[in-house]
Parts: sequence; C-alpha cells; structure tokens
Amino acid sequence: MATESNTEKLLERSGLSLPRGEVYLIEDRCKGCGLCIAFCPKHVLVVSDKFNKKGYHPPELVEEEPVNVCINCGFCERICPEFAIFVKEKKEE
Amino acid sequence: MATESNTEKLLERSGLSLPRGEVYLIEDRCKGCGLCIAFCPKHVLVVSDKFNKKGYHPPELVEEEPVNVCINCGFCERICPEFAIFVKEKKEE
Amino acid sequence: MSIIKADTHPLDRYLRTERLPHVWCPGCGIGTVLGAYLRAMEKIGMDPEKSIMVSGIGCTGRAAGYVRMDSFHTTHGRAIPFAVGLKAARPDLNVTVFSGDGDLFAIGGNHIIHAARRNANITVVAINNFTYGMTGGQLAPTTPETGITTTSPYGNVESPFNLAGLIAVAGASYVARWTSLHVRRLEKSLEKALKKRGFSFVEVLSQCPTAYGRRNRMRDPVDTLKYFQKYAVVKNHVNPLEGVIEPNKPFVVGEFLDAPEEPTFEDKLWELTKAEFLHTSQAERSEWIIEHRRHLEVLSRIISGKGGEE
Amino acid sequence: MSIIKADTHPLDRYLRTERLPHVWCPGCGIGTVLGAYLRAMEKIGMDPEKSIMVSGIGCTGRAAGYVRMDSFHTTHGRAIPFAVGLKAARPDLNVTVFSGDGDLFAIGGNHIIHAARRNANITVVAINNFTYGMTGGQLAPTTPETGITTTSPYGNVESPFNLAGLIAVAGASYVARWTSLHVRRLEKSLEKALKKRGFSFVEVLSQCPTAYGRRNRMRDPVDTLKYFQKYAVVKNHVNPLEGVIEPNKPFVVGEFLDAPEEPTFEDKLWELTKAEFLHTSQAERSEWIIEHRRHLEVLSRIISGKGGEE
Amino acid sequence: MSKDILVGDHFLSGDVAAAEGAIAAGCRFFAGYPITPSSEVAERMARRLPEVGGIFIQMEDELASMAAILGASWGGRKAMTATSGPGFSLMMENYGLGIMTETPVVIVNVQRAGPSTGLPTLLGQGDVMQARWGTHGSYQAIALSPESPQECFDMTIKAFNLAERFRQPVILLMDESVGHLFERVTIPPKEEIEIVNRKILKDKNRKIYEPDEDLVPPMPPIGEGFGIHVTGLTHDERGYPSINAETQERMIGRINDKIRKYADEIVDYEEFMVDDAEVIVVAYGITARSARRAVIMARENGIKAGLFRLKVIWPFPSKRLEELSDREFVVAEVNNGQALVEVERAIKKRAVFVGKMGGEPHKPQEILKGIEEAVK
Amino acid sequence: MSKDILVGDHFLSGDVAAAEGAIAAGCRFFAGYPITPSSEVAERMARRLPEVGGIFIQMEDELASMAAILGASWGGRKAMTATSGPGFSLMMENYGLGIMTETPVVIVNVQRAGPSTGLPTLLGQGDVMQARWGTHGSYQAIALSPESPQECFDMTIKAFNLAERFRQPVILLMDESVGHLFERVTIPPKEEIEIVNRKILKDKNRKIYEPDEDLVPPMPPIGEGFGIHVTGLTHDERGYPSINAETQERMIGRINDKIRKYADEIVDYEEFMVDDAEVIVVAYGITARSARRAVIMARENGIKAGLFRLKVIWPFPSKRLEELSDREFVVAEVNNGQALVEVERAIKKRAVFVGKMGGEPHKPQEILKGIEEAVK
Amino acid sequence: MARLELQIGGFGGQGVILAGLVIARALSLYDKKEAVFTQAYGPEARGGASSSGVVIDDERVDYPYPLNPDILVIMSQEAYSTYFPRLKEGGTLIIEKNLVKMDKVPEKVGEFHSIPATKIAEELGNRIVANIIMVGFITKTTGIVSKESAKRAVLEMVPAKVRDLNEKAFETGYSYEEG
Amino acid sequence: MARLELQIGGFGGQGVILAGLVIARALSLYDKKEAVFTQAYGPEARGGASSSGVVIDDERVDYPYPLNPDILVIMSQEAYSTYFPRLKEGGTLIIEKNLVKMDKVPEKVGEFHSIPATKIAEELGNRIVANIIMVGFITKTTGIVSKESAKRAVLEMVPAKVRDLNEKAFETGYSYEEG
Ligand SMILES: Cc1ncc(C[n+]2csc(CCOP(=O)(O)OP(=O)(O)O)c2C)c(N)n1
Ligand SMILES: Cc1ncc(C[n+]2csc(CCOP(=O)(O)OP(=O)(O)O)c2C)c(N)n1
Ligand code: SF4
Ligand code: SF4
Ligand code: SF4
Ligand code: SF4
Repeated sequence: MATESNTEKLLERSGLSLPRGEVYLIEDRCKGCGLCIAFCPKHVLVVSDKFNKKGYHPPELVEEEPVNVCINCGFCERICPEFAIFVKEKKEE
Repeated sequence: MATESNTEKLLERSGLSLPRGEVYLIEDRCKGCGLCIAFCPKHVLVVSDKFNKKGYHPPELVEEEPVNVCINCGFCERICPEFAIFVKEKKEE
Repeated sequence: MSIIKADTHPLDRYLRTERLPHVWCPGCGIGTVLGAYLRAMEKIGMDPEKSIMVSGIGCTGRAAGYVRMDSFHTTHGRAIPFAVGLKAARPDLNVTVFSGDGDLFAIGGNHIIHAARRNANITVVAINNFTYGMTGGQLAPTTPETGITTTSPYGNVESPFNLAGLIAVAGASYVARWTSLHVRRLEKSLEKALKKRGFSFVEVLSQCPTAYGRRNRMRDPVDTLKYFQKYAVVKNHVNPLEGVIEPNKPFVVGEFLDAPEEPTFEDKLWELTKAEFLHTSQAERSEWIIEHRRHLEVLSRIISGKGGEE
Repeated sequence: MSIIKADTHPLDRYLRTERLPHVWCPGCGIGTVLGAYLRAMEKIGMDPEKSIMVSGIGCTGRAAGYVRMDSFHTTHGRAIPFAVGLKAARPDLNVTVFSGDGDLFAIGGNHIIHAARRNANITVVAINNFTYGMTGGQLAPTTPETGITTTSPYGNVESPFNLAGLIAVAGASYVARWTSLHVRRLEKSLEKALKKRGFSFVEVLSQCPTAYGRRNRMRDPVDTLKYFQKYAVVKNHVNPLEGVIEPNKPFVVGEFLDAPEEPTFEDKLWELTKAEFLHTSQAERSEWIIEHRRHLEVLSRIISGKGGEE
Repeated sequence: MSKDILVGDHFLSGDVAAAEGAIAAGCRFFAGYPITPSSEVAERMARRLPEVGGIFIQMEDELASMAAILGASWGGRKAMTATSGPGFSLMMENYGLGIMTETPVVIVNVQRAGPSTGLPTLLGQGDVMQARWGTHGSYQAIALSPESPQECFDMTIKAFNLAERFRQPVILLMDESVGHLFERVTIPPKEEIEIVNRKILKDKNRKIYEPDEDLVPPMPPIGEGFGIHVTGLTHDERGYPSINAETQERMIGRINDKIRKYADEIVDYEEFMVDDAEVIVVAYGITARSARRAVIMARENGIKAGLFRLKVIWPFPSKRLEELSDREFVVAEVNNGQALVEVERAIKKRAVFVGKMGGEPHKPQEILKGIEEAVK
Repeated sequence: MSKDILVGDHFLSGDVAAAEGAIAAGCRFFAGYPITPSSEVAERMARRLPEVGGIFIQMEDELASMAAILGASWGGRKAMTATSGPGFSLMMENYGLGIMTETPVVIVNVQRAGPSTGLPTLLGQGDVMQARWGTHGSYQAIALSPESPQECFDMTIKAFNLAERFRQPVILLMDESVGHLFERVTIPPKEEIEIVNRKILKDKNRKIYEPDEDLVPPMPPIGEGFGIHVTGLTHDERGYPSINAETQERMIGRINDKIRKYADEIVDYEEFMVDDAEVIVVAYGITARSARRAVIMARENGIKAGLFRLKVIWPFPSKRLEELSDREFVVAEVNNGQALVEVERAIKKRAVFVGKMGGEPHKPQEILKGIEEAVK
Repeated sequence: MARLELQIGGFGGQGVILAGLVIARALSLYDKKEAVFTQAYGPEARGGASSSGVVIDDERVDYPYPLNPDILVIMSQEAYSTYFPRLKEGGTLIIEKNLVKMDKVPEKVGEFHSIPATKIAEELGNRIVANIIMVGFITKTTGIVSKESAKRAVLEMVPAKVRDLNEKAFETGYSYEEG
Repeated sequence: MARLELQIGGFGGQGVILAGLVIARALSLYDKKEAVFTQAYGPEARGGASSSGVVIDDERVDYPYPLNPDILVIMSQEAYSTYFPRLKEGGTLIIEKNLVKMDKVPEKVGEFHSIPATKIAEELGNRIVANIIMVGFITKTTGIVSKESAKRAVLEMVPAKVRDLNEKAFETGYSYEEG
C-alpha cells in the first residue's frame, strides 16, 4: 500500500497520472450558484439545461480525457454552499 | 530682556541661582492628601497641624535656604487634585 | 461520465438535513464556511453530542439552525455572552459561536472584545460579508469605504474595522483570517481554532451576492471570489495594525496570532471553587479570610459609609 | 516664608467654583488629570464657550459637573455616542469625553471602538483607576490580574484590557497613555490630542486610594504614584500589543500613535450634504441617481421580495 | 420645488411617509440601527437627509442611536431614530435620559410580533405598554399611533411638535402593517404645515431648569456661553445634581406634571359612528382599519356599533371613555391585552377582548364576533 | 454545617439575604454588573459562590449579564443576576429571550429612584410596571416584592421555584430600603426548604417544546445527544423557526397561558386587619411597612383600616381585590401610580393615591392622611 | 365603484410585488382612486412564495388586505393552491398560462384569462419583464386601471436603461390576444 | 418594651454606621429583640453627613426608620443641627463631648450624657475606635442592650488584629464616668 501510494505520488508529480474522482450530486439541494463550475481546476463541470425541483440549473459533468477529468481535489465539494456536490476517489477498475 | 533671561538660564545651569516661586493656597479646598508634600522636588512643604473647615490638615511651607526653596516648578500646582495650591514666580525684590 | 445522483452528503451526519435546503441565497458563502467548520470538526474528531453552536441574529446566525448539535439562536449581538455563560457553567462542552460581522462587531462588539480579553475557551467564527445581509443590505462596520448599501446610498464614509487585528489586541489566543475561497486553509485554521484552549477567532471574508454584491459590481457570487483571489495575500504572524482592508487593494489573510497556551477563563473560575481554604476548618478559614482582608473590606466599606452611588 | 492665602486659583475661570470642593476623595487622581486637561485647553487657547465636555457615570464622570463649559453627564457607558451625535450635529464645537475606564471600556466598550473606527473628531480622556470607584470598588476590565476588589475577593482571574493598544487598532488618529504622576507630559499630550483633527485618545492611569488602593496595599495615594514612578517606562510609537499592563512589572507610557491627518467622520458627513448632484436640476439628479443605482436598488429590493427579517 | 417638503401626492409606504414627515417637521438628524420592519425609515433618511442638509448616521447599535439623537438634539437639531421591538427594548435606558434631561426627540417604533425576535417580518402591537412603562422610574409617556401612510406623515410632524413643545422624547408607535402598506400621501405646502419649535432660553442668568408657567423650561443653546450642565441624576433648577427626596419630588413631579397638565390637549382620538352606538370598539393602528370594517358590517347586521380609534395612545383618553362607559366595549389589538388595561380602568367595567398574538391583522369578522358577543 | 445553607439566625441586609436565598435555592451561577443599590448582592455572590462550587462572573454590562445567565441556565445551572433600574432597562431585551425560549432564571431588581440615573442611592418603586411590560411583545411576568431581609431570603427561593416550575425568568422586585436595611434572618435547615427543580426531558424522540398538561414543556439537557435547537424566533414544537401567525398564536398563546392558567396559585398577598376594614391600603415592599404602621394609627383613631400587601405583584391579585371592592381603597407606592392602575381596574372604581417620587419611604402619617381622605 | 380587491400571487423573483405596486400607484396617483397596496413574502431572500394585494374603493379603504379577491392573478402553481380558494364567487381569474396548470376553469370563476407572460418576456429578451407584461394584460382585461396611468406608473418605476423594454412589455401584454 | 428608636449621627469616617450595626446585631441575635438597622449617607465616598438608626420592638418592627428617636447619639455639630429637632420629648441625648458644642442641654431632653470618645480613642492609640467607645457608653447609659451581647457583637464584627483594641475601647466606654 505504502509503496503503491508513493508510486502514485511520483506519477502525480510527473503529471503522468493523477488520482481520479467521481462526482456526486444531490440535485434538489443545488441552487445553481455556479461556484463549483467556476472554480473546478479541471473545468469538468458546466451548467446543465435542466431544472431541479426548486427551479435551479444544477451542474453537469463534461469530462474530456485526458486533461479535463475530475482529479478528486474536492474543491467543488468544499466550495459548494449547499452540501449538494461531493467527490469520491475513483477506484481503479 | 532677552539677554537677561539668557543670563538666568546660564545661572540655572550652573546651579548658582534658580527661579524662585511663591506658594499660594486656598485653604478650604485642600483635602490634606499630601501629594504636594510628597512630590515637591525641593521638599518645601509639610503637613501642618491645623485643621481647615472640612477638618483636613493643609500643607505648610518650610523653606530652608539655600537648598530647600520653592523653585517655581509648579509640580505641586499640577499634582494637586483640588485646585487648592499654586505657585507664582517670585519677583526679585 | 455524468454526475452520480446521490441522496446523502458526507457531512449529513452533522446537519439537520430535514431543514435543507437552507435559507441562504444561491451562491452565498455562509454554507461554504459552515461546511469547512463541519469538516474541521470531523477531522479532529470533535463529538457533536458534546458540542454546542451559538449564533446571533443575521443570515449567518441561522447556521445554528442547520447543525445537528445542541444549538442556540439567541438575540442580535448577544451570542458571545450567552456562550460565555454557557461555557463557564459547562466547561465540559465545546462551544462555538458562529455569527455575522454585524452581529459580532456592530451591536455585539463589546462582548467579543471582552470574551477575548478573558480568554474564554470558545471558538468564534465570524463571517464578514461587508454588510447586514438579513435586513436587506445596510451599512456594516465592515463595509469597505465608499461601498454602496441601502443606508450608504452615496457611498460609505466610514472606515471598516480590522476584525482580526482588533481581536488579537483584545487578548485572544488564536486569531486567523481567510476568505470563503480559501476553503482548505480555512479548514486547517478551524481545526487549530477548535483545538486551541482559550479564545480562538477566525474571520472569514465571504460573498453576499444578494445584499452587498448586487450593489457593488459583484452581482454574481463568483465575482467576489475572484476579487478575493486577486487581492488576498497570505501571511502569518501579522502585526495587528497590518490587518486593515481597503477597497481594491491587497489585504492580508493568514494566522495573525497563535499564542502559547495559558489557563483559560473557565480554568481559573473553576480553580476558585477548589481553593485550599474551602477545605479547611471554619476557624482556619476565617483566619484565612482576615488574612486576605475580605472581612475588613466589607467592614471598611460600611465604616466609610460608602454605599456607592449612581 | 509661609504659604500665601489665596481665594482664587489660576484655573478658576474654567471651573464651576461654586461647586468646589468636588466629591472626589482626598488624594484621588481625577482632579489632577482634570487640571492637566484645563491647562492644556488654556495653553492652546481653546475657547471654553465653544467647548463641550461629555461624561458618563462614575467618579470620573462627575468631571463634567465641575468644568465651566457646556457639559453633559449622561448615562453609564453612553458618553461616547452622545458626543458623537452632538459633534456630528455641531462640528463647530470642540467635544471632549472625560470618563472612567469602566464607563468607557466595560459597559461602553463598543462605542469607543466604533467612534475610533469612524475617526470621529472628538477627544477622549479615560481615567484608568483599575476599578469602579463610584460603586465602591468592584472589578473593572482594567483591574490587574490577582487584584482584590469587592467582586474579586479571591483575586482577579481576568486579564485587563490594554486600552491604548485597543484604541490604536480600532482606528484612532492619536493615542497616548500617561499616569497621574506624569502631569507635564500628560498636559503636552492633551494639547496634541485637543488639536488633533480626528479621534484622539489619552489614557491616564490614576490612583483610587479609597476603592482600589485600600484593598491592594496602596492605601495612601502616594503609594500608587510611587508605583507609577517605579514601573512606568516612557516610549513612543508603541506597538499596540506592547501596551499590556501586568502587576509589578514595567509598563509602557507614551504616545502610541500620532497618525497623519485624514478627513474626520464629520468632514465626510457634511461633505455629503454638499454633493454636486444636490445642486443640479431634478432631471439631472434623477439621472445621477440612476447612474448611482440607488433607485434600482430600492426597486430590486422590492422586486426580490426581500423585506429583510429578524 | 423645495427639497425639504415634497409638496404633492405620493404613493408611499408608511415607513417612507414617516421619514418624509420627519423631514417636513424639520428633522435634520437621524441616528439608527436597521431592523425589520423599520429599516425603510432609516434607508429613506439616509437618502434624503443629505439632500436637505441633514446628517444621517448608522450607529453601532440602538443604545448608541438613542444616545446620539439626544446629543444632536442638545446640539440644536431636531433628531429622530427608528426601530422595532428588540431595538426599542434596547433604547429604553436612554429614553429615560431623554425624559430626565427633557430632550426633545422622536422615536419611531414599527411594531412587529414578539416577544424576543418573534416574527421579524410580521405584524404585532405588543409594545403599547412598553411605550408607556418601558424605562425605569416615574414619568409620563407620549405615544401616537397612525393607521395609514398619510397619518405616518402627519403624525411624525405632530410627534416632533409635541416633543419640542414638551421637551420630551415622543414615540411614534407604528406597526408592521401600516409601515409596509402603500397608500396615497398628500404633502401640503410648507405654509400649511404647523411646526412647533422648542422655546430657546435667552437669559444667561436664568436657571436652565426653571420652568415657565407651562412647566416647561426653555431649552438653552450650547456653544453660546451659557455654561450649562445637564445630568441624568436628579438635579436642581441649575441643572446640578441634587441627591435628595425634596428635589426628586419637585423636579420629577414637574416632569410628570408638565404632561399631565396638558393631557387633554395631547389626547387625540377619532370617533366613528360612536354617537348612537350601543357597542364601541376601541382600536388603533392597523387594527382600527379592520375594526372600521367590522363596525360597518355590524351596522349592516343591525347592531349599533361604533369605533373609538386611539390616535394618541399615551396619554390615554380615559376621560372621554369614562363618559362613554354606559355603552358596551370591545377592545381589539394584536397583543395580550394592553390598551385593554386602561380601557377597563377608564370604563370601570370589563370589556370584550379580541386579541391576537401577532403575525397578521384581525379579519373584520373576528372583531365582528367580539361586537356580537358584547351586545349579547 | 454545610456551606450552602447557613442554617441559623443572621443579621443581614436585604441584599445579602437575597444572595443567601439564592444559594439556598440551589443557585450556582451568577453573572452581573455592579450598580447601587444592588451591588451587595453581587459582592456576596462573588464571595459565596466559589465556596459552594458555583461560578461568579462579573460581565461587561447588563446586556451580557442577562445573556450569560440564560446560557448558564441552559447549561443546567440555576442562575441569577442582580441589578437596579438602569441595568434593568438594559436587561429587557434578553429578558424577552428568556421568556421566548422558556429559560428559568431569576433577576433581582433593587429599585432606586428614577427615571434615568435619578437618585442612585435612594429609594424608588418606579419599576413595577416595567417589570410587567418592560420588554416588547406579548407575555406574562412574574414578580415578587419582599418587605424585609427575611422575605428577601424566602422570596428568592420562591422566585427560583417559580422560575423552575414555569420555565420563565422571574423578577425579585426589591427596593433600596429593603435591600439596605438589616434585620434578623432565620435560615431553616435544608430539609425544611422547599426546592422545585425544572422537569427534565428524558425522551429523545419527544419534541422539545411539546408541553405537558401544565403547559410547560420539560427542559432538555444539553451535551446528551438531544441535538436541540433553541431560538428567539417564533418556533414550533421542535424548536425550529416557524414564521407565521398560526405558530405565533399557538406558541405565544401557550407561553402566556402557562402563567395565566396558574395565576391563582402564583398570586400571593398578606391581609392585615382586612376582614372588617372599611378602607384598605394596598402597598408592597418598604411602603407596606409604613402602611402597616399607618393602619395601626388609623385604628387607634377609630378608623377601620386594613392593609393588603402584595407579596407577588405580578400576576396581580385582581380577583381578591374585586371581592373586596365594596371597601374604600388607598394605594401607596413610591412612584407615579403603577400598581394603582391594576388596583383601579380590579375594584372598578377610583382609589385614593398616595404617591411619592422617590428618595425616601412614606412617613406613616402620609398614608394615614390618605386613609382619612378615603373614608371622608 | 365599491370595494374591489386584486391579488397577484407567485414566487419571489417574479416581480409580483412590483406588478401590484405599479397598478396601485397608477390607480392612486393618476386615476385618483382610493387604493392600498400590500405585500406578503416568506423568510427567504430569494425564492419562496410572495404575493401582492391591491384594494380599491371610492372612499378611503378601511381593511387594506384582500379578503376575497375580485380579481386573482396567479403566476405559479404554489400560489394557485394557496390563493385560489379565496377568489370571490364569480370573480376574475388570470393565470400565467405556462406556469399554472389546471384541468378546467373551476366553476366559481366568472371571467377567465391566461397569458404565457414568461415566454413572451423571454421572446422580448428578458424574463424579468414577465410581470410588466402581466400588468399590461391585467390593464386590458380587467379595466380597473386606465391604460395611460398604468403605463405611466410602469415607466416611472423602472430604471431609465430598461424603460423601452418595459414599455414594449407593457404594450405587448396589453395587446395580447388570447388564443 | 414597645417600639424604641435609637439614632446615631455623625460624619462619614467616624464609624456611626458600624456603631449602630453592632448594637442592632447584638439586640437582634443575642438579646433576641426585634431590631432593624438602617443607615443614611451622602454622595461623597469620604466625609459628608451620615447616620444610622436602630428601631427595636417586641413584635416585628413595621416602619423601620427612626421617626422621633427615643435615644439620640450625636458625634458632630452638623449632625446635631440635623437630628436634634427629631428627638422625642423627654428622650435621651448622648453627645461626643468635644465635637458637639451646645450652650446648655435643651429643655426637651429627658436624660443627657456626654463623652469625649475621640479623645479617649486617641489615648487608646487609634481615633478609629471612637465609635466603639461610644457603643460601650451607650450600652452602659441606656441599658437598651445587654453588655455581653454588645461586646460579643463588637468582637465579631472587627478584624482579629484589632480585637483587643476594640475590646478595650468598648470597656473604656462602658466604664466611663461622666465628670
Ligand atoms: C436588537 C436588534 N437590532 C436589530 C436587529 C435587526 N437585525 C437582524 S440581523 C441584523 C444584521 C445582520 O448582519 P450580520 O451579523 O452581518 O449577518 P448577515 O446577515 O450579514 O450574515 C440586524 C441589524 C435585531 N434583530 N435586533
Ligand atoms: C446601566 C448602569 N449600570 C451600572 C451602573 C452603576 N455604575 C455607576 S458608575 C459605575 C462604574 C464606574 O467606574 P469607572 O467608569 O471606572 O469610573 P470611576 O468611578 O472609577 O471613576 C457603575 C458600574 C449605572 N449607573 N448604570
Ligand atoms: S456549488 Fe453547489 S449549489 Fe452551487 S451550482 Fe455547484 S452544486 Fe449547485
Ligand atoms: S495636593 Fe492639594 S489637596 Fe493635597 S495636600 Fe496639597 S494642597 Fe492639599
Ligand atoms: S442576503 Fe447575503 S448573506 Fe444573506 S443569505 Fe443572501 S447572500 Fe447570504
Ligand atoms: S472612590 Fe476612588 S475614584 Fe472615586 S473619588 Fe474616591 S479615590 Fe477617586
């Protein structure tokens, strides 16, 4: 395990392979403020067209490999004022 | 005039002659706190035996030339909380 | 890949989820800061059952209503003395005051400086959104100079407080300032603040798009965060006087103060109840008392006929 | 030579002599400080007819009753906002607040930091005698640690405020601290404070033999002055954090702050009444207004249905 | 068109109308602290005062606001503050200073439902007794209660006039409904508005608290060499503290008497269909508007009902109510029975009480029911 | 001898007796701000509380003091503050929070003469109506008025018992005379002192503001996982804000009703020679002692006089007074006519009023004169 | 004309408050009617239910709130459930066609109108003027307020920059032909 | 014994308050009388007039202040002018011999005593015990309080360090022979 994660870190540093994340959303909590979208370092979120129950547009995911992918940095989770969005580490398939 | 006062300053510095003051007291304002007595740099004030109207012992003057004389420093006037004591420059007779 | 639908959030165990979504406007930073607080709590393993949140009145003040802990939404400006009383009575509980700049520094300004002076063992999180959000966007003691609010329609003529600097000088043990953009460092700071024995204070500059941003060219919440990004300068051990914030100029964020630990106010209060003389005989005690001149003082008060006045 | 009997004192023209002797105890420092204040006034030629003294409640608060100027003895803690209102209404008058540490920093603590923040053009003289004299000697927010008072019979467990430091950080223009022994420097400082445009603050440590000294081995007023003589260290441009006072340790006196002049609060308030748009036609004004988004804001407030809350 | 009096018809909320009334009355100083539902008064003043050469300050709290307007009033300016329940509670101490030092100011309290934070955005009328008795000690209060924006305008002027005449803080006791509803407000030309200004002391040798025959001492100016001293302690005619029962009796007696003596002149009420009424509804503020409708409905149902509307609540119109005490009485108010206390005292019997705890005004039907109960 | 109840005879001032009463009642938290003539209560508490494991804090002002005792009470401690007029005025806002959140605490107000700073060292009884109506909104007050140090002791215990029973702040309305006079106080053994403690909520599933049959909800403990929310906003049974008229009616209605329902049990008075009295003097606090003497003097002069002493002022004993309303009435108090308002309302007629503005108690002769006037 | 009650219900942000205020102002200041405007809103700064009321009378209006509106304008489904029961027997119901769904016009409705104000507003370039379109439509269909007055009030109460847009919105609403 | 009033007047700092308190306490706690102690003082912290009152009765004392003192003890000239008029016809007057000057004992005085308490106190080594000397003297001359009780109260109420001095003062006052 320890070796594995060290390896990952090395990879990370060399930019070859970053950790990957999965983005979760509790749709009806979202108020469509756009903060997660604006501050995602990898620009993987955009405004969706759909309305949630409260009439807001929640974000949607537009990952474009290899660069624009969720790296599980958790910034959207932290910046979201609504406890609506969060990420989990993507287990290697 | 200007020359005169310069001369005085010189005298002062050489310690030969200091300005002299006259001490005034509004006796019935005094509350006998002793501050003027304790902090007179020349120790020219002492507690008197007499009582004023309010039953306090006002200060009295015990100048002892040449050292223990009022030098018109005004400290008693300034430290007195009662606006009771003040000094004026002694005009040379 | 698309976003995965979820029903619960990792922080839900700290939240009264039945009350979500909360009242805060879209993009308001209060929720972000509350999230950081809860994450810090989780990180240091603070037991929510033994933790109390006290808020005053204001948008921020509503925070107490969303956390799943014992929580008190008091009166405008009085969260701190309520918390000080509660903490003194129950030093076994963790007490946090979570409130707005107006609540803590306008009407409540006196209490916070006194609580800091006493080194009361509470943590204060102050959300500084430059205005009174709840009442619709009036001037706050944090509104930047020339800022437009409903009660400064011609631009603010007052200078804002330097909250962190003021509390550092008032006597706090830990003082930091961050913004709602600095979510990670804020979280770290909150961990430290919560662990600190003594008065800890974290100021968080935050966006109020509805009541402040809209009137000051920051209609979109993102605008304010971009402003923070542009002007915030991270620094530690800040001289209190350096904490001043001026419009469109760099301002300092970071740890202002992290003082070595000292006995807290509550430590000292409770120590009194254990003082040695309390375990001695009445006779010894009365000697002790006279030694310590208590009786004499009571008497001399009587003797001097000084019953006080006014 | 013996003392020359006198009926009048050089400061009598500034005093309500018909009310002398005053209520202060023998050896109390308040009279001394009041004298320094009046001498400073005289020195700079401040017209007593154009000068106002405002006091709160306390022994020091009685000062307003002895000066021959228009004077106000208000309520406990509220001298400052009364003075701020008065000064804003009448910027032509010199306004001084002369009051005690308890009045200004316990119950009144919020007002003084806000007045400093606003840079209200008033002078505040705070007599710090370590206790509440008027009510018989209770704990004050200035009581030294371990100090014995009627409400800290086992010794004070709180830390005192560093008044001068706090006010410096709050935003004042001029801040100094002296003691009742430093009468000459105090006088000079008061001259500067009175001349300063903007918020000026002079803290004066002073003896209260009756209510504090008696319980703390300084029964004689001279004892406290000797204490000051022993521990006071004169310094200028003091870092606010350095202003802390601890028992039986050296403490700093001197000028903490003498900031370059800036427009005062009143300058800016009155400037508003002269703003250009007020001299334009209604039509132009309404354009101006829209430019400045006032109307829009009022409207959007209505539109958003945000009438505020709480 | 002069800026101070915006002559003509306007469509204003009660809050804004009160602000305009203040400016028309000559108010040139406002210090306040925002609180729903009174914030619009402050906001209007913030915008308008600079236009007319006045000063607006948002203070750090209500304690400070109250103190600041007293200071400004002594500075010679007509001064006002506006607040709601929680802030009103905080103003009580310095309201007392205003009473004691005889300082003319106006306090607007736009009532919301309490106690405590209660219903911040919604109606209450629960501060009626507080307006009378809210600060410690013995004094008389003056409080006016408008039922419409027009009256908010008119009564704010009247409040200033009373404050200036009697040298005492006067309370404009509005309520959320009246404060927030919009209606036409007609602002008359300047010359049609009656303005009372404080009497100014001219004689430097006269004691500053020596009253005229009307028991009100002329107010000394400051900055003119009078060398006045003003204190919240019990004081003698010179203004100097005088801590004894005799001075207390004389000075506080006068402070009470100056109002009691002219109570009949201050008292103001509207009688609507009272002449032949068998049952009279007593109400004020928004409730009076529900009550007026209820009275009409009762008349339609054949019950001879009338409305006695309190325009001035304090001093209370006890004399007139006593004269009417052969009728049945209903008291309707959005509280737990406050004007009720004085009504029952005046009419020397019990009245039917139709109370609400707050949040919304009475439906006319609710008051109608009370009327029907009273005639049963 | 245990330290908490100093069994035996003591010679104490009323202020000190009140402090001892508090300690005997189980008070273990005091937060206050000194003010004459109540400071001795704080000073005694500062000395005594640490001895019994209690906490004394001198706060920065009265606003903070009031908030701190509410916090401490929620922390599970019996808590008290003590003040006088100006401080009482400042406590009013958070007194309302105590009412709204149903927090048991005791507030001692040792009345001095007002308004404002007034006569700081001298007697007044001018805060009677303020004790009833001093904070904004609709609520019921409980206020007790002792006439001796012994009663200061006893009534402080009673005040705590009522506070705990009804979960509401209770006011001990003393006056300077009673506070400063010394008399023998007999402190009974612990087991003879009746102590009431708040009901504690045990069921975590029960809503925290769901009342029992007595309309009082048991108080939840904190730090035990109840996860309570307490707010000064109008709230539902869960304690959550609920900003509407229905909740207001229900919750504020109950807060009023829990006192109204048991008013007869709370009411307490002493009747002295009332049975055959033709004229009854109503008085309380120090004035009752003057009145008792006056009644004896009247009887000596052949006038059948009696004394009705209010031990509990609020709720007011209107029922009993109404029963007695065939007699003539005199009301004596050191204010401008405050209990008078409720007496006249209860007896449905006018009473002779013997008022004083403050500074000293009534001479018995002054009340005697009132008695004579009443029987004329 | 005796007492007449108009109520407009929707959610925060739709501008129902401004719509009511414009009509009331027009009635009061320009049509010289006795008119009162009142409003109701929830605790949220944004979103939440909100409504405005206009009561008109020949004499001074006494009770200022709509009790049983003669005219009910509804801009959201939630508002429909809340306010519809209060509509007077035989009163007028006006709805935002796309935001309020109903199977059929309920019996007690005397007169019925509907308009897709939001869609039209979007077509004009800004959703925000849906309320002004509604004002035009109310003016036309109910006749309670004169066209000139209503238009004047609209133009006075909106910022100069958006005056044209609002004028167009008003006119569009006024001339909207129900299909 | 019916109601009996004792008043002691002097100036602040003389200890008239403590003197009254000691006597009242002795009466109440040890002689088991009903006794009330009251005090009056001026605004000054030091100096100014001050007085204390003790009212004794068999039953509970009602009005607690001296109205027409049966026994009046006077320790300053100012107090004499203030309080003498209140002395009951035939009452007892006790004065501090050196501090109160009078031409002759006024007619309404029934019993008269005087003692130079301050001078004696100075002889004992501290002016401050003049009041305790007076307590001893009052105890002896009036008999209102038993000697044991008065002495016990004195010893209880003074700090340990000065107990001996106060005991001596009390005894000296008690055994003072008027010349
Ligand atoms: C005594 C009192 N005064 C005023 C108010 C009105 N009020 C409620 S919240 C608030 C200001 C809130 O501002 P802030 O603390 O900055 O919080 P925010 O809403 O911006 O988060 C005010 C003035 C009140 N509730 N009580
Ligand atoms: C609201 C209020 N609370 C308390 C008091 C009582 N009080 C009068 S003066 C004072 C403290 C005075 O202390 P400080 O300001 O330090 O002045 P000093 O007497 O020491 O000069 C207090 C607590 C009061 N008058 N009003
Ligand atoms: S930050 Fe949260 S509330 Fe905002 S858009 Fe993203 S998910 Fe929605
Ligand atoms: S300082 Fe003043 S009051 Fe004190 S002893 Fe000297 S003269 Fe008297
Ligand atoms: S008004 Fe401002 S502070 Fe309040 S919830 Fe909205 S954005 Fe946040
Ligand atoms: S009590 Fe203290 S502060 Fe007051 S006058 Fe006396 S010495 Fe001065």
